[in-house]
Parts: sequence; C-alpha cells; structure tokens
Amino acid sequence: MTDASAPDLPLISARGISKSFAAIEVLRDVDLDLRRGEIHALLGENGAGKSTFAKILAGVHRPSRGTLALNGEPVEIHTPIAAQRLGITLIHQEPISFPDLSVAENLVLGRTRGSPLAPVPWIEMAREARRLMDLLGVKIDVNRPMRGLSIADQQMVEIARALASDSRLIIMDEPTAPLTPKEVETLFGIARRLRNEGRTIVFISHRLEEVRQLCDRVTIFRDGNKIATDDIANLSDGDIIRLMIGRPLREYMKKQGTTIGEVALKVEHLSSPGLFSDISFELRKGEIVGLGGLVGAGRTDVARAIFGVAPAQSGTITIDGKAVTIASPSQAIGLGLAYVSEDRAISGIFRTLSVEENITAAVPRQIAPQGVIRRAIARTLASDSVRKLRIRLASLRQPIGELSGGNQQKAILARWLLTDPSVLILDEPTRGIDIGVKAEFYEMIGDLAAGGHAILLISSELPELLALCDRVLVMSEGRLTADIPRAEATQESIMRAAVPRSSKTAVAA
Amino acid sequence: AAHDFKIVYIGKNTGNPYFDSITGGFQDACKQIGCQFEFVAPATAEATSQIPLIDAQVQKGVNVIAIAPNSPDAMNQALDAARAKGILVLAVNGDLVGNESHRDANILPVDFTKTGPNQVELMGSLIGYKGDIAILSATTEAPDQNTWIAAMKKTLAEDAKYKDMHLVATVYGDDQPEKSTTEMEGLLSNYPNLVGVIAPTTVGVAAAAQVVQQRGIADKVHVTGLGLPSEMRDFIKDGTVKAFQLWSPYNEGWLAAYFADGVLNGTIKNEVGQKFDVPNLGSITIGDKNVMNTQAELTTFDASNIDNFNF
Amino acid sequence: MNALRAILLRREMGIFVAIIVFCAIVGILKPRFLELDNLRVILLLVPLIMIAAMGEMLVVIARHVDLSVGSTLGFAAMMTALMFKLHPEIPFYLGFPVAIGIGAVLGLINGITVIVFRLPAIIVTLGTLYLYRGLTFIASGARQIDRQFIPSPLKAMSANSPSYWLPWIVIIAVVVVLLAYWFANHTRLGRQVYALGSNPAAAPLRGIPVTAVTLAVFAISGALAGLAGILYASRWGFVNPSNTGWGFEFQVIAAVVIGGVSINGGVGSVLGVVLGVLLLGCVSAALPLLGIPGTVQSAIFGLVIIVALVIDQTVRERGVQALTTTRGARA
Amino acid sequence: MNALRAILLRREMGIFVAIIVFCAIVGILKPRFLELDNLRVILLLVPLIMIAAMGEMLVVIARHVDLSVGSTLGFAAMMTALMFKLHPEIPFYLGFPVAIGIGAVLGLINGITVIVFRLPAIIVTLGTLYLYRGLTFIASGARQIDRQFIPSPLKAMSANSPSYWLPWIVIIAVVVVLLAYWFANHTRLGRQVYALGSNPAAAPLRGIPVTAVTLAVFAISGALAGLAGILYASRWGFVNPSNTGWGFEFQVIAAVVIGGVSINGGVGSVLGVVLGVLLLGCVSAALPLLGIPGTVQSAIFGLVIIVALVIDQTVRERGVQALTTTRGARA
Ligand SMILES: Nc1ncnc2c1ncn2[C@@H]1O[C@H](COP(=O)(O)OP(=O)(O)OP(=O)(O)O)[C@@H](O)[C@H]1O
Ligand SMILES: Nc1ncnc2c1ncn2[C@@H]1O[C@H](COP(=O)(O)OP(=O)(O)OP(=O)(O)O)[C@@H](O)[C@H]1O
Ligand SMILES: [Mg+2]
Ligand SMILES: [Mg+2]
Repeated sequence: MTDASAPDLPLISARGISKSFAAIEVLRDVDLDLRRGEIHALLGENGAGKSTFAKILAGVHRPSRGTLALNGEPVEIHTPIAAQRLGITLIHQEPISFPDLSVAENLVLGRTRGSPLAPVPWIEMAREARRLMDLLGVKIDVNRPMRGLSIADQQMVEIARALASDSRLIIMDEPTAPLTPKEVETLFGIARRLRNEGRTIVFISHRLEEVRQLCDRVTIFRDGNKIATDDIANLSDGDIIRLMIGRPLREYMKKQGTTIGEVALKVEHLSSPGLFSDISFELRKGEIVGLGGLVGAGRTDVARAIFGVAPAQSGTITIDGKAVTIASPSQAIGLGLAYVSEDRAISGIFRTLSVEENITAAVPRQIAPQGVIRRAIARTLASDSVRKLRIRLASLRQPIGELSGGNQQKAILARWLLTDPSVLILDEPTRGIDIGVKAEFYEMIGDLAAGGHAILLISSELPELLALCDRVLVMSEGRLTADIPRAEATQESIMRAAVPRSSKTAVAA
Repeated sequence: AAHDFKIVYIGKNTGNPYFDSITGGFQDACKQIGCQFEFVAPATAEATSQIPLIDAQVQKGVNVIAIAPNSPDAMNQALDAARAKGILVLAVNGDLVGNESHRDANILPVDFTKTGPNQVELMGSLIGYKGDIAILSATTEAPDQNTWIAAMKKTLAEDAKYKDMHLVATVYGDDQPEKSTTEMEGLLSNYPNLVGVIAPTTVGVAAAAQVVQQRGIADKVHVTGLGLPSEMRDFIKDGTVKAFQLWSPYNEGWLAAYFADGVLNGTIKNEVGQKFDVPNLGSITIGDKNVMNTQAELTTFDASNIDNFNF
Repeated sequence: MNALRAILLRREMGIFVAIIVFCAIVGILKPRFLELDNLRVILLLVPLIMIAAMGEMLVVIARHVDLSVGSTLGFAAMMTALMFKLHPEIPFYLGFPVAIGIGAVLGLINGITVIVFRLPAIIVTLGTLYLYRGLTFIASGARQIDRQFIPSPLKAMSANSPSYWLPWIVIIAVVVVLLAYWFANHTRLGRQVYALGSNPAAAPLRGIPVTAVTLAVFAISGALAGLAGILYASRWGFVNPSNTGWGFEFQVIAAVVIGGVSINGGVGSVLGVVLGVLLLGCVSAALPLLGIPGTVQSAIFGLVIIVALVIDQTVRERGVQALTTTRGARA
Repeated sequence: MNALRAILLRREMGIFVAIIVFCAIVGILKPRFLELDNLRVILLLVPLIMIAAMGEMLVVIARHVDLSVGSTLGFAAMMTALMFKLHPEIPFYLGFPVAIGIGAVLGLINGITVIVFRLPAIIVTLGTLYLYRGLTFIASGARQIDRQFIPSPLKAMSANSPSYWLPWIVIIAVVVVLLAYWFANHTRLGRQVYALGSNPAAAPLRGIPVTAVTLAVFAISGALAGLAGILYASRWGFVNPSNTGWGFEFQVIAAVVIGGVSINGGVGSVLGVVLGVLLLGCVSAALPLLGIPGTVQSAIFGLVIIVALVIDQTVRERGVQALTTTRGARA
C-alpha cells in the first residue's frame, strides 16, 4: 500500500510524545519523523524507552501527552487492532505466542476477517503458513502446537506474521536477539526488500554492527528523552555510544593471568534422546568456558540437564572430583551450581513479587538464618546489587514486572551472584542488555572467574565468546563438535563447527 | 381475650411443597381466629440453619414459635431462650426426640407407630399379599423414615398375614429425584421379580412412580408410599399408581393454630390427658409427652378420592 | 495435524481406557450392566450434564469457569415452569426459546461482570451461584411447580416409549454435542476461544475481541444451562426452587475436567468431554446396580474423579516429555 | 516499602470501605445491629470460617485451591466426636491434637495427589470433597453424634459466659490469625509460598522446594480445617455426617477472595482475608435481624460477594494503572 501523497511527507510524525507509568515518566516530549521507505534504528540503554515508544506507535500504550500523525493526518491509535487497520505491525521484544494453538493458527490469528461463525480454512491456512516459513528459510511443522518451540523459533513465527500482514510500518523490537547469523541475514534481506517496496521499518537492537549493516537512520534515546536523530553514516560507533550512555565506553579487556585451578565440573557422555547426545567436557576453577552454536543446537537443554531441571538419561556428572547425581535444581544449588536461564519471562522472574524479593530469592539462608526473614539483611543485599549492576527502578518494593527487559535480566543475574556459586552457568546472559551494561557484565564475569569460580557461558554472540572465554565449546544438533582454545578461537572456526553437517538449520525436536 | 397474637412457623427448608400445605392450614385457621401468621424457613435443611431464624423471631417478639426441627438438639439453647421470654414453642410435624423438655407441645399428623403397619397393609392389598418388595427411603439418617421402616420390618416378620411378602432391599434416595431414580432403576435391574416398592417419602414415591411410568411396567411393579396428592395426581389418573397414603399436613397447621390460641387464652390446659375440640377435627387429646395427632389413621388416596384434595 | 492430533488422541485415550476398564469390571460383577436395557438407563441419566458440559467446556477453555450453571438451570427451569403454570395455553415448544433465552441472559450477566470489573470468573460465578438461586426462590415464592403444570408433551420427550428407542431428550443432547464440535473446531469464534484461553495477556495484542469472546462463552454456557433447565422439567416432571440444579455445577465441572479440558485454558476437546460425561453416567448407573449403600457412594464418586484423572494424566504424560516442565509448573 | 505497601493498603482499604458502608446502612435501619451485644453474635459466627480461611489463603496464594475444607472439617469433627463417644474418659483437650492431626493428614493426601500426579488442585480437591464426605458417612454409619457425647468443657469453650467477654473459640481464632500473619510475612517458608504462586515455572529453578511448599500449604489448610472441625463440635454441640461442614468451602473461598487474595496466586494478605471473613459475618448476622425472609437471603449473600469484590477492585484499580494490563489479562 504505497501512498500517493507527497513522498517528502513523513509516514509517521510523532510530536511531544510522553508516557508515564504510575507517576514515573519514562518518555519525555519525543518528536520523531519516520520516512516512507526507510529502515530506522532506535538505540538506547535498557529502560531508555524504546519499547515503550514502539508500543505507543502500535496502540499497545496510549501516550499521556503528544500527538501522532499518519501522512500528515492526525491519528488516535487506541488499540493494537486500530494499529493493524492503519497498517502498523509490532514484533514484540518478548515473542507472543499461543502455546496451545498450531503454528499456522498463530500466524493468521487476528488477521482473518469475517463473521464470528465463518468457517476456519484449515487447508489454506497451513499452505499460507508453509509459504511464509519457507520465505524465512525456517523448517517448522506448521501444524505442531507452538508450545515447546525455542524462543528463536517463536521469534521467527512472529516475523513471519509481520510479513504476512502487508503493513506500511513494521516495528521490530530486538528481533535478532535470539536469532542465528544465518537467520539474521535472511531477515535483513527481507527487511531491505520491504523498504524497497516503500514500506517503513523501525529496528530496535543493541547490536551496533547490525544497525550499521541494515539501517538508514538512527534515533537515540536516553532516559526517555530523544537525544538525536541522524543518518547512520554521519555517526561513528563512538559517537553513538557516547550519545546512548552519556559517557565514553571502556573497552573490555580480558584479565590475563587468572590462575586456572583443578576441575570443578566434569561431564561425561551426557545424553538425552531427542535433545543431545554424548556430551563430555571439563570446567576448571577460574576458567570461563564458552558454549557456542546455533540456536536450537541443544545448549539450553544441556544446561537444563546439568542443573537437574530435566536430568539427562545417561552420563555422569562430577563436581570437585566427586561423582554426583543431580535430580533437582535444589540439589544442584546445594552442590554450588547456579543457572541463569535464557528466557526470563517464563522461568526467570516472580512477576508479582518485589525486586528485593526477586534478588534475594535464591539465598533464603542468608536472609532468613533461622527460617525467619531479616528484612534489614534482605534490603542491604538487594540495594547493594542494585547499585553494583545499575538497575533502574523506582523502589526495591516495586513489582519486578514493571522493570524494562534489560533491568529484569540484571536483577536475575544479581540474584545468582548473591549465591556465590562455585560453578556458574550463564545462558545468553547478555541477551537484550545494552552495551554499557554488557561491559560491566563482562568485567563481573571476569572477576568471578578470577575469584576461582568456574563459568560456563552459553552465548550466540561470537564477539562475546571470543572476548571472554579461555576455551570455546561448540554444539551442533545436540552434539559437541569442537573444543577450541582461546588462542585458536575465531569467528570462522566457531561458525565452521556450529553449522550442522546436514546443511539444514536445526529446528525444534 | 386477645386473639391477634403473632405466630410464626419455621419450616425445615424453603421450597418443600409439604410445608406449603401445612402453611395453608395455619393461614386459614388464623383467618378464623384473627391471629397474624408468618412462615419462614432456611434455604437448606442444615441442622444449624434454623438457629438464626429463631433468634430473629424472638427479637421480633412473636408470641408463638412453631417449628419443624432440622435437628433433635441443635436448637436447644435457642428454644430455651425463646421460652424464657414467655414464647410458646410448638414442634409441628416432627419432634425434638430426646429433648422434649425444650418445647411446650408437639403436633404430629398421626400416631407414627401406625405408619409402618398401614403402609405394609396397603402394599399387601395391592400385590395380593405375596412376592418380593423393596423400600425406597429418604436419607439414611432420616429419623421418621427409620422408625417407620423398623415398624414395617417388624410387621412383615411378625404378622402371619404377610408371610409371603419378602422385603429384598432397602435403598436410600436422599430425597433427591435424580438419586431416587437411579436407586429405583437399580432395584428393578437387581430384582427382576420385584412386585412392589414402598417409598415412605414424597420425593421418593414420585421418582419411583416416574420410573415405572416411563418403563410402562405399572402392571408388574406396584409403587406406593407416602406422597402428596398434588405430586401424585397424574400417576393416579394414568394408573401408574393405584393408591398411596398420607395424612393431611393442612390439618397440622390448623390444629397448631387453634391449640396455640387456646393455650394463650387459657381455654386449653397444656397437660397430658387434656381434651379439647377443634373445628373440623373434632376432639383432640393431649397424649404422652404433650403430643397431639390430627388423625387416627393415615388417609389413603386413590382414583376415587384424589380430586377431593387440594394440597 | 499429526503432532497436535497425536497429543489430542492420547488425551482422549486416557479417559477412554478409564471407561472401558470401569465398565468391564462392573460387567463382570453384574453382567446385566452391559445389557442394552441398562445402556438406555445411562443414556437417560446424562443428557442434562452433557448439554451443560458443552458450555462449561468452552468457558474453561477460555480460562474462566462457570460455577453458576446449576443455579442458572434452576432459574430458567423455574421461569419456564411458571410460564406454563400461569398460561397453560402456551404450546410446550415455546418453552425452549424462553428457557434458552433466560439462560443466555444470566450467562451474559456473568460475562459482563467478569469483563467490566476484571474479576476472576470463579468468584463472580460463585456469587451468581447464590444470587440466581435466591432469585429462583423469590420468583417462585419458594413453591415447587408440580407435575400437573408441566405440559404432557414436554414430559413425554423424556419417556422412552417402545415406539422409538431413543427419547427426544437424548437426541437433543446429541445435536448439541455436534454443534459444539463444529463451533469449537471450525468457526473463527471457536478458535478465538482457544486462543484467548491459551494466552489471555497476548490476546488483545493480536486483535482478538476479548470482550466479545468472553461474553460469547458465558452466554453459550448460560443458554445451554437454560436448555438443560427445561429438559429437567421434562425429565423429572416438576421444578423445585431448592433441589433443581443443586450441586449440578460440581458434576458438570467434574465431567469437563475428567474429559481432559485444562483448567489452565486453551486445551480441551468435545470428544474428551463427551467421554467424561459418559464415565460419570456409567458410575452413577453402576453404583446402585452393585447394591452399594448410599453411604459409600459419594466416597466412590470422589475416588472415580481422581482415579480417572490419574489414568488420563499418566497415559498423556507418556510421549509428551517435551512439555513436562511446563505442565509440571501448571499442575 | 512505599510502592508495594501502598498497593496493599489500597487492597484492604477497598474491602474495609465495604464493611463500613454495609454496617452503617444496617445500623441505620436497625440500631440494635451496632450494639456490643450483636457484635458478640458476629464474633461467634466467624471463628470457624476465619480459621479455615487462613489455610485456604495460603493454598490460593500458592496458586492452588482447596475445595475439600468443608468435608475435611466434617471428617475431623466426626472422628473426634466418635472418639469422645467411645471413650468418654479421654480428656476433652486431647480432641484438639486429634482433630488437627486428622485434618493435616487429609490435607497431605490432597497435596500428595496434586504433586505426584501433577493434577490441578481444583479438581483433586473436588474429588476429595466427595471422598472425605463419603468416608465420614462410612465411619459414622450415617448417624449423628448427639450433644450428650460432646464433652461439656468443650461445649463451654463456645458459650460466652459473663466471666470473660470473649469466648475461647474467638480467642483461638485470633491466635491462629496472628500465627498466620507471622508465617506468611516473616518466615522463609511463608515467602516461598508467595514465590511459588507468583511463578510456578521459575520456582524450581530458584531452588524453591516446590514439593515441600505445596505439601506444607495443603497440610496447613487441612490442619486448620480440622481445628475448625472440633470447634464446630464445641459451637453446635453435635456432629452430623451430612450437615457438618456442608457448603463450608464456598463460604471460606468467598471470604478469601473477597479479602483480596488473587486466584492467580502470589498475591494476598492476612489482614485482607480477616476483613473478608468479617464482612461475611456481618452479612449473616444482619439478614435475619432485618427480618429478610430466607428466600431472599441467598440472593443477598451472592450480591454481597460480587459488590464487595467490585468495590475492592475499583478502589484498587485507582493509582495502580501500571499493572492494569497484567491484571486485566488475568481477570
Ligand atoms: N508496564 C509498565 N509499567 C511500569 N513501568 C514500565 C512499564 N513498561 C515499561 N516501564 C518502564 O519504562 C521504562 C522504559 O522501558 P522500555 O521497555 O521502553 O525500555 P527499553 O528501552 O525497551 O529497554 P530494553 O532495551 O531493556 O528493552 C523502564 O524504566 C521501565 O521500567
Ligand atoms: N523449555 C523447553 N521446553 C520444551 N522444549 C524445549 C525447551 N527448551 C528447548 N527446547 C527444545 O530443544 C531444542 C534445543 O533448544 P535449546 O534452547 O536447547 O537450543 P540452544 O542451543 O540453547 O538455543 P537457544 O539459543 O535457544 O538456547 C529447541 O529447538 C527446543 O525446541
Ligand atoms: Mg525494550
Ligand atoms: Mg538456549
């Protein structure tokens, strides 16, 4: 639906957009023009207000002040449906799915019109769904229920939806976070094609290199204010980062000379039919071992197995030289393991509980020595962490559900750091976390290793693996395909091991 | 003499058609006498559910509390409090067995010891005094039904007249139509040569009749028991049920009202052995434990007389 | 469909096994239980629950629950019976639109309260459970409507005269089941019910008319309870303000959940619920046949509910490992 | 503290307002209602519900529900009464450990079934609601235990003799409430209950002993129902197999939810539940006093539940917009 109206007239022009949640103003007088046929990046630290702005455009939130105009015509976007009617689609930061419905149904849901009793075209629906999935080069049985799909797969379904609804404005809120490089490429290809069709794309990401590859212009948010909008070409990475965090970024350098001690965790021939098989590796005190691979390779499942969430069928686990059987997470915790899981929404936070309780959740004995809680201790522990990790919040007693994605992630990390574990498993710990904080994370992880902790770092971000790890293990289709020492580790060597033997990308088991 | 006293009747539970006709008796009697009548009842027949009602009535200052007790003893304190305030407390249709001291008098339709034998005799007359019969009762702990069933068993065992009638089963429908129906179905399936079912409870007898009607086996299986004409009329008319029995609940209310009037105005002494006359009922005698009956024998309803009864 | 279908099949398989096992045992003890004659008894027991269960199923799939079905049944039945009592000239079949309409209105009241005040359905309908029961008392002056006031043709619909093997009441139930199946699986609204229950938070973001869907399921549940109401009058030949529909909600919900509908919404199939209802029917028919005393029956009823669910669950668990964690959390 | 505290305060404020409004209205119509004398009547009405509600609250906060409290109360009361009947020599106070112990066991059975078979609590306890009731019938031979078998000192605990204004039964309830408050807010286990209810999926990953916590809440709920059971014997002086505790679960759950405990788990406060129970107490005490006929009472009871929740909700909504989306979806 390209518009006849003058091409220089912006598709969307936002004026003085402000938004407050419970008296906290999280967006302040944002003016922004989105041109037809451009890919426009929104950058900013966690909690800067990117998602909130996106949600306002998509009718999820109503602005407390300010106006929106579409092709110069003032518009009120009351609801997501209204937004859809206007041709605005939002791909949410946390993928939305209806677990009990088939993938195909998830794709068409809400787009179909017609009477409530209109028959459901099962056949056509499935065909259309398959077409879209092929377009994205994803192999998912479109008739299987959504439940059980990895976040990556869910994200791809989200994207497919957006494509299907032929919108003139598509907003992607950190769509690449869980995707493989290959998937990202496909996505970018499609995004460019859409732009050339004259559509507008808003692209939110924390990965600068992606922004450079894809985007024409960038707008930078800080603390709910729009700091700058400019062509990407006119800004160096340094400029962008300075604008984002208001200070120059210290480049993180792996501390050298952390003495690597004896074996802390030893895994032998760990297998779990359908998910992974014959996984063996060691993890030494003071060592940071990366676990790379494509999304869906089975890394999370390995982690879940070691941590006793879904114990492996066969294989042995040895901790500090003692063979152990871990049947439950509480056992794992007892043995000094800690696991920062990958999807915080589902298995991370206690939504209704305060930030304080979330942070102290894993250390009941510290805050309640005799089973009775000492508020004072809890509060100090929590506020220390909040300061350390620069978590942005209104109050320690605020329900954690109100924090921005990144800040929630920080709170969860803080929780585990409190347990002072001997073996720390981090599953995509920096997903959705801004550069400023990432640097802090890296430092912290380094310190932890230096402090004699053994760390298993699951990450899909190669630079992260390269920067941090002493060794990089690579998984592909549920098997360990490489064990690369820091010296030899390069993007190429890792990717080579990560790409499945059978050229097709791994999909849901 | 003051005839405009306030009398309240507290039923077992609301929506129980049986109490509708008792209430009718109260109302008509009060029209004659000039007293004010009110009917209240809890939503459920729960043992404690009548207590707040009693308290409330006492506070409202009624002169007479007539009650169909849901429990033989739960109300004791409440009733004592009422009598302490000089309120006349009558148990109507059901008594505080073992706690008679907590009420002034008790009005029962008939001498309940007659119910069992009468029912057995009626059933015998229907089936020619021979064959397998069963009993479909209310709840397992219903005190009245249990005394009647005991009496039936005794009669069947001791009276030679009934030696060819065999009681093969006693089941309980909890006075719920659904449960009574399934129990009835169960009886029919389990005892193929059953010739008669006695249901000494209004819900049970209607449910049993319904099953027989639907199966069209009225000629094989005879249903009788204690039923309300209003509920049984159809079954009598289409021949599903030949005859059933009951007393007149209406007369219970009628008698209670006149008795209360008499006692309050000193024309009746509430003492064992006292006699007094009541319009339409003739002479009534206050029996042992201050118990009065409205009639000597149960009334038998059949095609010939069913239309003469409006309750 | 294989993946989804496979799971669904498993679900129903569980309860199906339960029924077979139960009937087999009873059949061995009492061969008569398996006779055609007794099957008819069962079929006459279930229609009311079956019809109401179809509505309850939709409500539960939408992640709500309707505790007021029993009271709705009672109120609709009472109003219809009163109509017949006051206007004997009205043809009996007009009772159906009336009863269904009244039920639908009560259902809408539930739905509106849930939507407007954003209250959990379990507690709203707990309230209306009492409210509608009370209204029934008020409307009826706490008087039972006796059988002479119920039109004979209406009562005849439940009588299984030899002329046709299946009484009308059963046929009506079958039709309702078929309609429910079509609605749940082949209409847009039906699928939106599943979507809503599957992820209520996301539903509005996907442009699902949450209000409309919610009102729809409650209205349907109410309407079907109303239909069950007039059939109650047909089946039992009277309507009583306190007995009619009392405790009905427990049986309906038990049937629905035994039928494999997830209390957490989004999951459930008509076939499963039908089987759930039949299992309960078999049990109620079997107990008296086995001569089990009334005192023991409610204990057994309770046991059956649990055992059925356990069998269902264990059968389902097998082969669906991938989901265990999730379900574990939900259980 | 401010943010969360503020919300909590608001929550209770809503129901508090409801109570004031209601009592004011009744007081105007019937000044007697506000007299000390009548307050004692209310205080005597609520202890059983109050005690059971504390247990139910914990269960609901853990995102479960216990429908079997009524039957548990009945069974515990019956067993204790039977004990006194068969062994009159046993001192009455021994009845407490017995009743509480029996209740705890029944509660554990609920919890174990929920955990082992990963079944939704609502349906497990629906099953045990029938099961425990049936066991009560069996154990008692369906016979009521009359007052002469209940030890006099036990009955005396409910009689409000002039010597002390508050009868024991009330004091016991108060103690239970204080313990519940301490447990819910100041113990590790207590907070773990909130965490579990807040996100069952995450709980195990955080090393929260899900099994232990679940068993704990059900055991506590059962134990308190057992305590309520012996107090029932004390209050009413008899135990009846079918009446004792019948429909009790509805009142308890109503009180808990009116008290602002979220059916979706993770949210709820002792203060709120106490107010919820008191509101119901006021209503039950007021209706007969106002001379409202039994026919209308259940309608009013239903209305009160809904109206109370609506007031509570609207008061809460104000100023907590931030959360509306979430709650909207949940409602
Ligand atoms: N529903 C809500 N209620 C209260 N506060 C909210 C809500 N949603 C967002 N916020 C606040 O608004 C601010 C901006 O959040 P937003 O999600 O827009 O940040 P973001 O730029 O998307 O960060 P991230 O990169 O971590 O996603 C945050 O401080 C967050 O705490
Ligand atoms: N919690 C879960 N429940 C069900 N299935 C899961 C779960 N986690 C992973 N899977 C399945 O196992 C497959 C392997 O996914 P897994 O998350 O282990 O890969 P990964 O390498 O960790 O990728 P990611 O970057 O998504 O963590 C996924 O495709 C998914 O279908
Ligand atoms: Mg965001
Ligand atoms: Mg993973």
